[in-house]
Amino acid sequence: MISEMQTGIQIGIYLVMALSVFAALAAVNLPNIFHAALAFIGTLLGIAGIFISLRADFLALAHILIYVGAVMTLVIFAIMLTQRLSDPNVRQHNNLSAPAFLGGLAFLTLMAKLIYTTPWPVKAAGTVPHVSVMDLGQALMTTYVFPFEVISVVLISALLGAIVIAKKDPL
Amino acid sequence: MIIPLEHYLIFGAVLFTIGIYGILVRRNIIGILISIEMILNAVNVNLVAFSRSTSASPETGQIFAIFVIALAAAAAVVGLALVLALFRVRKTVLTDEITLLKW
Amino acid sequence: MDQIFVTLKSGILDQLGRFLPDWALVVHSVLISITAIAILGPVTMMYLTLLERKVVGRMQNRPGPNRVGKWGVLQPIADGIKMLTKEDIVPLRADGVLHFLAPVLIVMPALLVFAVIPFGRNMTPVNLNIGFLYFIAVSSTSAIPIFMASWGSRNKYALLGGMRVIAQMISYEVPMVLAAVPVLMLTGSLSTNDIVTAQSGWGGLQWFALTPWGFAGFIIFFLCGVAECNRSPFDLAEAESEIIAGFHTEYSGMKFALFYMAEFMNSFTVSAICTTLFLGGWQGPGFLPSWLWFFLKTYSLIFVMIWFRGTLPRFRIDQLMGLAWKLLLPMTLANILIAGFWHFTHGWIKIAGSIALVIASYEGLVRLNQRYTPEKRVYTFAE
Amino acid sequence: MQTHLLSWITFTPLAGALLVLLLPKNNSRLIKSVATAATLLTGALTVKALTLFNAAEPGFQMIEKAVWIPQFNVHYYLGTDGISFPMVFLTALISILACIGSFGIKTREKEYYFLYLLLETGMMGTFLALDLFLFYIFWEVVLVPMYFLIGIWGGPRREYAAIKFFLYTLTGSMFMLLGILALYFKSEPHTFDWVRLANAGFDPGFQKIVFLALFLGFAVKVPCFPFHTWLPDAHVEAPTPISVILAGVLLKMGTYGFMRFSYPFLPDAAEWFRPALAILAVIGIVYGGFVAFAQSDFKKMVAYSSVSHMGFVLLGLAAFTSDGFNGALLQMFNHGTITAGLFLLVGVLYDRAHTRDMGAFGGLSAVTPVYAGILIFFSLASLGLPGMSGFISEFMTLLGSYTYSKLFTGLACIGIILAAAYLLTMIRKVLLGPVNDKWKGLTDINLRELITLVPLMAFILWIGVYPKVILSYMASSVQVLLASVGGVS
Amino acid sequence: MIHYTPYIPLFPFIAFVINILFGRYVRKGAALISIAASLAACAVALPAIAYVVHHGAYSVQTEWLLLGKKTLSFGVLLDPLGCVLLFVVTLIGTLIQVYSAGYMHDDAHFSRFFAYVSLFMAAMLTLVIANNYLLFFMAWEVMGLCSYLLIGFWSEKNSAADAGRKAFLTTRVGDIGFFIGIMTLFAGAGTLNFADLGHAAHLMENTPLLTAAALLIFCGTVGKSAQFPLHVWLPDAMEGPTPVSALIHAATMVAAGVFLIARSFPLFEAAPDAMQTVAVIGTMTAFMAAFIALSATDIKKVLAYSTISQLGYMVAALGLGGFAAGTFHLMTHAFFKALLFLGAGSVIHGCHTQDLREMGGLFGKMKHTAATFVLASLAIAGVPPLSGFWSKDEILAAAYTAHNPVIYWTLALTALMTSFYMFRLVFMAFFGKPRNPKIHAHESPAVMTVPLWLLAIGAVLAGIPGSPFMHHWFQNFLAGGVHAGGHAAGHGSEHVIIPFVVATSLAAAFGGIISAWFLYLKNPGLPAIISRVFRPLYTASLNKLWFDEIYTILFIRPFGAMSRALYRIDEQVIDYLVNKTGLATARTSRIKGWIDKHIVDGLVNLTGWTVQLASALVRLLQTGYLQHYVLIAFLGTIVLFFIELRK
Repeated sequence: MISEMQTGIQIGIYLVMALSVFAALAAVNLPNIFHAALAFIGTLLGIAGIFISLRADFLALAHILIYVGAVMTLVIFAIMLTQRLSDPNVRQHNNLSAPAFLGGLAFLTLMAKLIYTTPWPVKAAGTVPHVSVMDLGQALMTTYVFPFEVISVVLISALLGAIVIAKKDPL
Repeated sequence: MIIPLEHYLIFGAVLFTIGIYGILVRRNIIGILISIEMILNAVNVNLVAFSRSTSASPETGQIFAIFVIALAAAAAVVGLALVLALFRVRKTVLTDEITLLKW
Repeated sequence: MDQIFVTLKSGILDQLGRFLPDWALVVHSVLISITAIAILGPVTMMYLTLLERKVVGRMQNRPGPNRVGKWGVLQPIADGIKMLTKEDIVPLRADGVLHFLAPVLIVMPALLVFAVIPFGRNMTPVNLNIGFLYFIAVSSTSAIPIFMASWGSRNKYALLGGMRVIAQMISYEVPMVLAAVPVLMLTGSLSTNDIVTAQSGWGGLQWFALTPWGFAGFIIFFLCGVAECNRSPFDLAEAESEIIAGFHTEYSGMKFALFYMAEFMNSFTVSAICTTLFLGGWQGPGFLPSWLWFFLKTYSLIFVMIWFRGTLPRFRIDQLMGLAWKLLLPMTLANILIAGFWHFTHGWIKIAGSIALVIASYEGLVRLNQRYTPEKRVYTFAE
Repeated sequence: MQTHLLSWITFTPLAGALLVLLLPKNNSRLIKSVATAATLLTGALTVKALTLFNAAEPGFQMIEKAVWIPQFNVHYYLGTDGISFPMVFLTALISILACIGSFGIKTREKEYYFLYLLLETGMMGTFLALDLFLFYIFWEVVLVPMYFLIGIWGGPRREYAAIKFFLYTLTGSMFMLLGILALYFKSEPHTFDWVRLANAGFDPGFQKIVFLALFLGFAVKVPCFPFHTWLPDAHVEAPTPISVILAGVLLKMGTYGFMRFSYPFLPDAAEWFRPALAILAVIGIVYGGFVAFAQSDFKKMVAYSSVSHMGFVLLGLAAFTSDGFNGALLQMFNHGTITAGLFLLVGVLYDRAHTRDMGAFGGLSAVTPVYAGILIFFSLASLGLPGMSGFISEFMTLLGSYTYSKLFTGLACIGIILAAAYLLTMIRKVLLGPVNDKWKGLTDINLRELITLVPLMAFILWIGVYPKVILSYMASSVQVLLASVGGVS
Repeated sequence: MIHYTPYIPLFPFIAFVINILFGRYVRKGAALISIAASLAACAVALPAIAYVVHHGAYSVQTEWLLLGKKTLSFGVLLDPLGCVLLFVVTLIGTLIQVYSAGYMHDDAHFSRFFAYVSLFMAAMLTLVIANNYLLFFMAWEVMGLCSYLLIGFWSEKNSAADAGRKAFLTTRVGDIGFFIGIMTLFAGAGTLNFADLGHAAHLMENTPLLTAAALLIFCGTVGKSAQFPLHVWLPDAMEGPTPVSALIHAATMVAAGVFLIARSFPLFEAAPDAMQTVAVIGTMTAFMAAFIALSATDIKKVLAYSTISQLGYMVAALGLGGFAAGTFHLMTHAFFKALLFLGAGSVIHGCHTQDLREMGGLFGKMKHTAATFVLASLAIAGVPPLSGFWSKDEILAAAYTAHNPVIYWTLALTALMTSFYMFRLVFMAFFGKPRNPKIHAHESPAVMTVPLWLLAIGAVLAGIPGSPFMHHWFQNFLAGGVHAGGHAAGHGSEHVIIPFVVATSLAAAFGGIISAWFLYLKNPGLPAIISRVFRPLYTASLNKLWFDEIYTILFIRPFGAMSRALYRIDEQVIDYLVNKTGLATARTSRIKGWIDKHIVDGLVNLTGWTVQLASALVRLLQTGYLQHYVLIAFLGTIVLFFIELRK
């Protein structure tokens, strides 16, 4: 029973990965920026699925909450504000596609080589304990409390900065 | 670990490369921004995967991912604000049309 | 009686277990829950429309639908048939894919949320240990389909409506989450089950809404919920008189029905979560089954929503935003502190102090928000 | 007692200057108040120092010494004695009054007050520094703000005047720097320290050369007869408060330099150069008086009168007697107060009439009686009317020089008559005679201007009636100076 | 009471402060304040004088200034000589102020006038009681200031403003001499106290320094007392209000010069050459001024020259060794000259003109004025037993006993001229027929006439203390004072009547009166004929011996020319050099500029071009497109990776 389940889940994961990559490709290649953003949402959801597969439930949901619920909403908002509806589709890509593609391919090859040649100190399945929300909270409030605070300050200042920048009449 | 670590890493690498590609080829700044987010997500995948498989303290990777998400949100906010401000001035969001500093 | 649905499900699974492999049984268990929810959702939606029309009708001194079936009970079915048979109009310049996908996708989050709602004792479809977060995360995605709808329609009213929805949803999400934070703090869990269990004292009446901070949180959460599902008086996004129904201007027939369904299901889920968080969920004196308690509370809240609609005029957009950012948000922040105060004090100080603090912070915020209004002129001689 | 009071006095204006830089450009009220507060604070600190000052102590007091540039044996070395303290006090006083007098300046106030306060720091430092290197730095710090203050806020020929002032002074200070460096390299071990140099005992030939070099530096500032032509231009073109500072404080830096450095370091050369000094002094007195008489420009007349009056200081310095030195020092102080007052008065008139041509006025005593009274007061003080401070110092310098040379004293007395002549002529032209209808509408002096003048009048009268007060502060230090050059007491 | 002596000047000074600062508020009260202050000063001074009369001189001092090891003290010395002045100043000052309250009544600057007068009183009183030269000099100068201010009181008139300046400057010239004299004395004797003068004279005995000091101090007198050659300012000073002329330029301030000689008498006695000079100058002045007065037509100018002449008399007396005679004449002269001026003021007040040729027959219209004026004229002419007779007689006696016939006869002739021009004035103004019908003269108010009568009493009686009737009490009193001052001289026994002198004196007095009567009342046409006959003399007299013109040519014009020339030197020589130096520097810098531009800059530019060339190539990479840069960076990263992996 376990093996069938596992196989099913493995297939599901690869499927999700494939879909994510597909959506990502769509996100960079679709001529309509709005569609691209939606495709990217697909990628994000896929990544959330990957997270779940890595038993990082909390992270997955936080990911969705922040990326899909907030960041992408903002992005789409910005698209709406900056894109002229009646415009015919302007060219969305520059003429760097070929070098970029070749460079990317080279990079990917390189990465694949690295990934497969590096001996990863992988621990045996099941020996890595499950990370509960409680654990995360504990770690955030103890070991990582200082970065946590710094991140908070960064966020606040980023928000204020964004308001100042985007305001119509300067403060 | 239901599937091997390397597959996750490859997945991350692919996303990363696609992100880089997006940055390189997109004319629209918002598109570039999306691509950047994609890169950050690729990194997140790697972080979580490592935390799940190799790390001695498994929560570290997740917490780093959380930080990355928070910073990505901040970056997106500021970036989009800049885009809006820019659009208001230049009426365009295409990188090669923003030539204010070029002679 | 209390466990009637649970027993039913395990019975079905027992029957199936005779000839199915183990892994298929798991799948079937899930499938049964999904089926139940999938039935529950549309039915809830259908009868909520009827309920709304009836209640509003009564409030407006008219009987409401009463032609199809006794008291109009068949009216939703008739409406459904009408919807299904209506012509599906797609504007010429519309973005076809988006226009098509939007109504489909919008139902998804609404339905997904049902997964973590504890309908009764042992009746939570999926007992996630981060259930509340799940609720928030999933419901936040419902903004995307609305965007798609408004963008895909190629209609400026639709676009405006979409923008309004997004602004409203993002704004109200913040106080909504923060209003729930005291509950999460005091229960120490994100699981909806745990939250319900935490309110089991006093014979099932120790609801969080009965504490000062819980009361404040309840009110705020409920208001935000109403706003989240774009219901009156927060229904600017689909205000017919202003922007011709907003993002679903260009929709008709079944697609329109799907939007409607999502909206009503959202009303239901918000009320349900509200019940879970503050009104003790399915907890209640034992003379009624737990799921009945749950539905009773949920429908009472839905009734209040309908009541709002029948009573209150629409907000102006700046008032709407102002309410969220200037009153609700600070109030929830204060509320978090008050909950802390409640938790760490004892005796009468705990009760009296918390009540005083709630009232004081509310008063203070209201004062701060008051605009300067010049004194009314008195025309001594002109009269 | 290590209070760092002198450092506070020196650098409080600088702090004020920096604060002014931080203020918004348009808030002129704020800028003015901050600048005035800085000068007032400096004044308060100076008064505090006055209470701590021990008049009986002949040497330096309130010394602050710290190593600054050890490679060159340079010290941060501040201290005051009976010679420098009256100058510090004068600087503080004039700075406050001129700052209040500056309120009339309407353009680029922020820069103005910044430079103004910087200038005050320079002046304070010049009078307080006991390390030659430090002294030179402060000396030059005075120069630069002055250049800008004249060059930017001055009258129609301001560029010319500013550049002239700058070149003159810079040429002088170049020679001075050479002298300082000569002293430094001649001393063993190499030092800029006042005490060491004063006890070094250089050989007479060397002394003469160095004295000449320092003389050129100081004489330009005094200004001594052939080097004086920058003064009328600078004074006339500078805005009123800056003329006040120029005449009130800056000129004193030259004679102070003689008293502080040339004489104690180079006593033999001082003795040798004595006749030359006296001759230049007398030429300055008479020449300045005559030229002042020839002026029709009010301000220029006052400027030349400065040449004449500073001649008395030099004459007193050439006397090598206790009376002469005391008188010279007192004359420095008195000239500071009196001429400052006269320049302020010229400014008052110029602000209203926009001309300084004395011939254009007439009968103002009927139109602006209070102004007339005050102008007459200051003129009388300037021409040495007994009962006012100018008389005391002139009397003392002449008494001192009398024992040195009756001829020079007699000639210098011509200067007194000349002073009476040109000042009375000025009064005659400006205040007396029939009222010129053109000036019928002139308003009398206002309260702010009165505030700037009344303290000066108080000092003039006080010292004139009871000079012992200020002389008691100077006497012991002057005695030391006198002993160092071997003069008769 | 005597211990309050130092505070005597304080009263007028307070009045001055009040009047000058609050004049706007006290208005006409200013007169009251000043007069009250003078009365207070009187009240303190008279007992003090009484004390000195009975107990001898009084002195007190306090340290003022430290000059090296020597100290200067300020203090009070009230000896008989000072008493005389104190008496005169307080009394006459008070009376004149009362008179001024009437005379100045309508003036716009009423309070300022009284402020100045009070300041003058304060200075004069300080001078009188000063115990050393420095304090004396200070008060002296302040007096000069007051004189200046009061002469220029009506400064709207150009002539008044000029006269004030002239007065101040002219006296200043004398003062500088005085100032140097003080220094000489201080350098020679180390003291400035009057009390130590005998000692000082002894120290410097037979040195040229002593004579120099004495002569330099005399310079002060020459300036202040309007002696030849610095007398020119006094006639012009008549531009001031008449009470001022009376107080300052007749009775008190100008007399201070004489007082100075009297104060310095021990010094002069030790320097016979100086004495001789003083006598000659005094005599010359007396004669010259009288000569000019003969032809003056302005009533105040006549009186002014008369004053100069009388001051010359006093100075001559002192120069001849007649210490008491000079001082005596000073006192009597103060009374009758003040009276004359006040009378003249009353006349001017009454008929609004100063020109004698327009007056005439005023006796009937201004009885009080005329009566007192005639009394005063008799006094000055030397008619016994009025005060002038006694003092003038003393002076002639002094000249006689000095065995100096030239001086004696000159002075006698002067006396004749004095009585002549005085009665010329009296007859022209008060007798005969009115010459100008437009003038409607009227008597002055009581506030003016009462002081006239009081002064007239003084003019009549002031000579008595020095007359044989009182056994020359005055002279003895003074001599005692000199003794008390530490000076050894015995003048007390010399006061005997010399009949020859009395006869000369009487002849001069009556001769003058009669000839004036004859010429101006009996035969009014005769003066014109005489003036035509003695044309050169008349012209000389009329033009005041051309002093002003000579001074203009000799001093004022060269002075102006000199100052202009020096200014030109300043502008055209020194500044020329400076500017040329600047220009030369600029020229040389142009050469350097060429070098800079073509050689140094050439190298620099070469470098620049090289860089430009290189950058032109590199610039091709700088497309300005963001993504080009990113691509390059990305490819670079890949390359680096490759390199790293190859290792």
